[in-house]
Amino acid sequence: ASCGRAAGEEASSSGQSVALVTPERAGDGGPTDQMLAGLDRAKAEFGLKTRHIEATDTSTYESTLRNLGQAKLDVVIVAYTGFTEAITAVAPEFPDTQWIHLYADPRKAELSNVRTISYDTGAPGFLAGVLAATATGGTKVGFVGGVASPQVNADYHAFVAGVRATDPAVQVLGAVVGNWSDPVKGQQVAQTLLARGVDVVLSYGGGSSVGVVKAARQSGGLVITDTLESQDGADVVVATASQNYDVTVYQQLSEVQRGTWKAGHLVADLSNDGTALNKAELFRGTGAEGPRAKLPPAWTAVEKARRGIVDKKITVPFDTTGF
Amino acid sequence: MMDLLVLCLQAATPIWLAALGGLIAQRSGVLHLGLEGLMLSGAFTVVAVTVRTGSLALALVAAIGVNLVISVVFWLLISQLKANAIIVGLAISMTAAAGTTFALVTIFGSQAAIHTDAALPRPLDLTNGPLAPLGKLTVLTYVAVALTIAAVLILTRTRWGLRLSVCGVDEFAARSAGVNVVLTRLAALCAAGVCCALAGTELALANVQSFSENMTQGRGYLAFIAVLLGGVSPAGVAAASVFFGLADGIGVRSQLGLHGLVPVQFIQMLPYLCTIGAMAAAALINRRRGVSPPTNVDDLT
Amino acid sequence: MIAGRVRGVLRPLSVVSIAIVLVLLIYGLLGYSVTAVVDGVLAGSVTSPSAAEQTLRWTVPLLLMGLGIAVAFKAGYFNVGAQGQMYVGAMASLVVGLWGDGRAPVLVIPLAFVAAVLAGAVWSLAAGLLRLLLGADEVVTSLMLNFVAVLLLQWSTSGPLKSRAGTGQAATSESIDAGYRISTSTGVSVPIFVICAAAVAVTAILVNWTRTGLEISLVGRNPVMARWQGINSTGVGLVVFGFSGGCAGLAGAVEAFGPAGSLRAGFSPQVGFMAVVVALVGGLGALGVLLAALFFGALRAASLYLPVVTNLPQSGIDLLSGVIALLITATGIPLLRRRRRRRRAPTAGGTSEVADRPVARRREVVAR
Amino acid sequence: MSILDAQDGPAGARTRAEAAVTLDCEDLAVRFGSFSALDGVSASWRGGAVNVVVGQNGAGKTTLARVVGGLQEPVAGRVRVDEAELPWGSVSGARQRGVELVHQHFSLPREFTVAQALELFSSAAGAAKLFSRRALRVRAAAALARTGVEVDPDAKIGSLPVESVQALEITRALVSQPRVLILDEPTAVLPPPGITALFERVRELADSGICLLLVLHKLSEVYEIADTVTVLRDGRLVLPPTDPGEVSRQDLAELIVGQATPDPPKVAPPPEGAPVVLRATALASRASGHDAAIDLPGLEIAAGEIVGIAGVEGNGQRSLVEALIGVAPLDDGQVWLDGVEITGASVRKRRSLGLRAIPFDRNVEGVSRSGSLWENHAVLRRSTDRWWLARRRQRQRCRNDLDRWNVRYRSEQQPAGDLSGGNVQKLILARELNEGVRFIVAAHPTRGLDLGAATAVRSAMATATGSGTAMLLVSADLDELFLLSHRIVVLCGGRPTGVFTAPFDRAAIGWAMTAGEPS
Ligand SMILES: Nc1ncnc2c1ncn2[C@@H]1O[C@H](COP(=O)(O)OP(=O)(O)OP(=O)(O)O)[C@@H](O)[C@H]1O
Ligand SMILES: Nc1ncnc2c1ncn2[C@@H]1O[C@H](COP(=O)(O)OP(=O)(O)OP(=O)(O)O)[C@@H](O)[C@H]1O
Ligand SMILES: [Mg+2]
Ligand SMILES: [Mg+2]
Repeated sequence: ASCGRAAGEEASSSGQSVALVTPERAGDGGPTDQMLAGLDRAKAEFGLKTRHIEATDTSTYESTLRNLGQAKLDVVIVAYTGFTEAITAVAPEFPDTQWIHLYADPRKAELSNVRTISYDTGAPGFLAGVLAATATGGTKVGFVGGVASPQVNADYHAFVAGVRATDPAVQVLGAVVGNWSDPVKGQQVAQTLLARGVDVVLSYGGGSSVGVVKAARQSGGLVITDTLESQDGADVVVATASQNYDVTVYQQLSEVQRGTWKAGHLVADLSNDGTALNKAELFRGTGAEGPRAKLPPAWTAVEKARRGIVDKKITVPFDTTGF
Repeated sequence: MMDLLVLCLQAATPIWLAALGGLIAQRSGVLHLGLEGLMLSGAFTVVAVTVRTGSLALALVAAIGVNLVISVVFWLLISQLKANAIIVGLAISMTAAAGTTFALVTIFGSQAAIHTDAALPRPLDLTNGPLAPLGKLTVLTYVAVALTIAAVLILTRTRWGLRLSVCGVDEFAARSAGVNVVLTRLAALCAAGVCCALAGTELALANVQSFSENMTQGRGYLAFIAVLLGGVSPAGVAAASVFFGLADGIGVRSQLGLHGLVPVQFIQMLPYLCTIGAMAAAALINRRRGVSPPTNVDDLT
Repeated sequence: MIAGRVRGVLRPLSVVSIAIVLVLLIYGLLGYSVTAVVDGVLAGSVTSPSAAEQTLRWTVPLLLMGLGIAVAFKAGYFNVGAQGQMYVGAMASLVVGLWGDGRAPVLVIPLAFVAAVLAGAVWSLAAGLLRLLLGADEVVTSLMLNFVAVLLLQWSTSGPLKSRAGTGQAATSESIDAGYRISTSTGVSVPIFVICAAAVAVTAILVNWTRTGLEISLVGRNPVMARWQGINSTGVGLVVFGFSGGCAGLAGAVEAFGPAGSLRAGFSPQVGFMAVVVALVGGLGALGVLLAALFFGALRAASLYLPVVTNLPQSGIDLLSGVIALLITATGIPLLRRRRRRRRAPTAGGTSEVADRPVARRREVVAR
Repeated sequence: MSILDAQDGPAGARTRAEAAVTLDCEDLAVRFGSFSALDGVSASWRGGAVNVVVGQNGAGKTTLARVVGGLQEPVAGRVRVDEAELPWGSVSGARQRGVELVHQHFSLPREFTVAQALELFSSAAGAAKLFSRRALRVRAAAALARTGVEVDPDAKIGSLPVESVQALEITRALVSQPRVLILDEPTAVLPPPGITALFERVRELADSGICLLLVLHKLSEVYEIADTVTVLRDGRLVLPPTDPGEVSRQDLAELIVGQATPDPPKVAPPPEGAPVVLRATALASRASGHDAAIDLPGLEIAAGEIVGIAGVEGNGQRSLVEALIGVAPLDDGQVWLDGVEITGASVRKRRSLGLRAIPFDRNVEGVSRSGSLWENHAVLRRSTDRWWLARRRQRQRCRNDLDRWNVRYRSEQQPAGDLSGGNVQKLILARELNEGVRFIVAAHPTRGLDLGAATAVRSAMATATGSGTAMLLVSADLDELFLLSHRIVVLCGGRPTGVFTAPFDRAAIGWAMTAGEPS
């Protein structure tokens, strides 16, 4: 099998060892898969030894990072702010390891071997709101989140701001699935929204988004997801609102290779293509009638808003309170 | 209204089917905590086989076959090797979760969800009229209804049913009546395996037509709870499963309705609190009728 | 006697070996390196000080919760709500810890632990009272309270207790003042050992050396006889539910004040469930639970270490734990017993054919 | 009407000799661990006769019955019915060949209704066939009518009085037209009229050619009904099936016990001017299960006095006992123990004041079958006991008491369920008749006990009261009541219908027991 490589074989290859630690599982086409894509590209190019570790239990963060440090990995990439305490505790113990923290807050006291990268996540959500509000054939658009977490709350509020800024008459129906990997429940939640007249949905549901896409295919509707495009959703997924993690991971690793890598903080946003609302390349457009017709003007509106944000004429709200 | 009912039935069907399996097992005296795992293995097998062969019938046969094998292993462990049924049940759920994902990686190369075009037949085709939403129900919802009726008839109206039930309430009586308790449990576990294969099929093929890792997300444990909540009777189990479906449906609606008034977590708590309330109410009713609560772990160690 | 002891040790060892061989066989067939896995399991759980530290770190919650569960099971109460009880305990201790705000640790830490124990006990008694007063099945209610506690934790870590550090996008609580922590993030320290030793000792004494312990086991086995003997079953039930919830709450406080230092939504999602396995594998006795907790703690440490050194996907590693749990309670009776021994066999040793234990949750007598 | 008429149909006309069945056991051996419960038992019983098996508690009678019935797999030996060998350890195999076993500890599931239970034991073809509720009820009613048992087919087994359950056990055995019928201690739970009725039925069955095996304890019953008597001792056959006319009572007793039988207990004369230990006024309590509610104007028992309660089972005995023990609340009235009012006191309080109980069903109210002997013994808290449990001392205390009571046990750590019924009873006595005892409520204390054990129990109770303890003795055995009681109160419908003092008038008591009832 493709995955059947022995540890012994790897020891013979000379490249650096890199581990990616994510709290979410791979396979849902979401951020984790994007990071893996970047990792794979770097691996092919630089001959790295790579490993992906799923740390789905938040109480294992420290243990996992410590294990990696002890195994003398050269580079460890971790994702999301949940790792802040773990890195603070572990990174100083292993100064020879270079730690890259994606989707992190800037540190008050910087660590000499840690680079943090934050994403302006509100912007894609805002743009999705613009797209949805312009494209909708009715007066309702929807938001589906995975779990009610501060991060999802912030995305929701950005989406609502985008909708409001475009057309105050459009109403946003938002709900959470309660689970990052329950496509069946995701389908049910989306079905409820669609039955209430929603025709464009922003789905930030991780693995549950699969169900949202299915519901849209069944009942007619368009979906904006945070996942990689796939053939399966080609007829309803119009856009992906996401952080370009693959780009970041690849760039960071190439800096490590070139020796230009240094600790500190980096912001990825619309201006440097760190985040974006991307047009779905695969979109075939068999989804809802009304919205499809309005897509071209909608994309124009999105582009305008994008420039507004880059030029700081528009500020995207950041609000982690519940919705 | 009709929409809500259909949504609830859709949400309830997988739980319902698995709970019927749990009911049969519990009637024979086995607490079946492996429902979750069997549901997952059923879902995986059905999707994997349809992806590879395109044949729904073949997939269903394969899913049932796989679940029968697991059920026989369950039986061997608890009856021949005297392992603890609760631990083996939990372990089957753990192993199935890991095993299906591992198989996903090994066979399909990644952990990503696998999609299939196979769809379950939807027997009612009411394109118009107030009953139109019923057309969304798959054949397995009707199977669940039929199995419930069959279970009522078999359990209370045939000697088979009596012989099955006596194994759960009084083993000594069962043996005195010449019932082979061990083999009865094998049969019951196999029946539970088949029910779970159907439950997994409904889960994977009804709407999402895909398998993604650990997609049961605790529905098997809910099915186990439904057996207890339903007082280990077919009608009660059906009612409890529909109640869980309803809780799902109402949960989403109240999220939209109570938007911004109450933190969403408190809305999400409602189904669980309602279940506790229902259990307490059932206990009160049972107490009125003089039925004593069945609980003990004396024989666990 | 001694032969029995030896068998008592050999049996789980052989079962674990069988499970490992079985899973290794699968790995081998799929082309993974078997030696790397074996090395990884040992290196991750026992062979180095840091590995042993990891083993202990994961033993602690399993042990504390397993002890409480064992006592509840012994009394015939199937309290499966340890997960939720741990969460509310952790939240209660965290609230006290944050309230502490520079006050003397000798005041704050004990107060936090008392709060955690009380909160866990109250959460457990919610299910317990429904059971004792109304007869509502505690499996259902305690499991449902788990879900409620999960959501409460989710709400508090993304609401009132949420960390204000940074942009606050993670569902993480404020951190406890470093002065209050009872261990570093390794989760191994003298205070934690003392707490565990005390918990084992208290449980052992309660179960074996007190009249309440005797009453607990008799109420669980035969409630009617207990009533005729004047045992206050409701009182015993309250003690048992309170004790098991308190233990789980304590585990939550140890987590908050020990390795974690703050709480994150949905932390340790499997530990309540594994603690049930630990309690049952440990034979519901204090020492048995200690050994079982060490074993499953080591397994957890190993499975966290394996992905660092092998290419196995996480699911492949989980498979190993699953298969071990599957086999761990099997007794070594040969699979194929000769059903029809030769007639007039000169030697003996037969028991009745269907001597298997009833597996249902039934008391030895049905309460009247 | 003969019970078998309806079942045998034309075959009912066959003569005794033609129909007679034989049951042969050859070299049966059963072992539990290293313990031999049966050892080389060979015997042959013929149909058409009432074959009685006797033996001490733990002699192996139940084990023998279970081997024949297929519930217990022997390690060696064979069982044949009419030359056809029975498969080992298969109940269905034995039942197919016409062997039915009626257990002393009933085998009808308490959760089932009468009709369901009878259907469960039916061996007719068509187990998968649907039946209607009515058909089930009609079938059950027919079976009940044939055996003359009057119970509601829809009643739950658990709600029926013991007598009815006993009768139902026989009904369910007869439904499948047995050729070999084994009744394990069927008389133990029956009151005298019930025993008479049972023996009539047994006689009829034997006359129809069935091979009947009856396990009994009381010699008077043996001589009343037996055509052959077989004696087991310590798992061995010490008397092959023999006409009881050929063995004297004395010899039979010695064969059973293995030595001369002990003398019956000497009960001290009723105390004069002794202080009243138990006083109750205007007792009224609700019905307990299927037992009648009680309505008792007053009751006084003095130190050293034994008051017997006679009555047909179900006439308030259980309600009275439960009210005195404190496990069921009183509706009205007051109770004092040694002058201390205990009307609303908890069971624990009562026990600490010296109230002790020998419960109705030792396996339900008496012991935890899976608990060890010492735990079952230590559960009764003594005045010297503190909150901790001195295990070593408790175990020592348990061993001492068990040895003093001649309990047959291997270790104080073995589960109580391993003991034979008689030994369980002695365990309970050893626990209850101990320091601090002031008042004993004894319900059927010798039920199911063998000669020696019963005598020992009675002697112990007599000794206990001799030293100033008061006792309330509930028994279905009039001989026992006459032997021990100073006074006898007859309960009928929960009311006292007569109070008698020694010498007792059997006829008058018998009349009082049925007074107030229409028949
Ligand atoms: N399952 C068992 N395990 C161990 N010992 C047993 C078991 N069943 C019975 N025995 C023992 O075998 C012996 C014979 O028991 P059995 O029940 O046959 O006696 P019995 O003659 O029926 O006595 P009783 O007069 O009290 O009814 C007893 O000493 C009993 O303790
Ligand atoms: N209530 C019960 N539930 C389950 N098994 C029982 C029960 N009572 C008895 N047994 C079984 O029957 C075996 C023999 O015990 P039993 O009580 O019949 O002894 P016994 O000697 O026949 O009693 P007795 O002296 O009252 O006749 C026990 O070892 C046990 O396995
Ligand atoms: Mg017996
Ligand atoms: Mg007996």
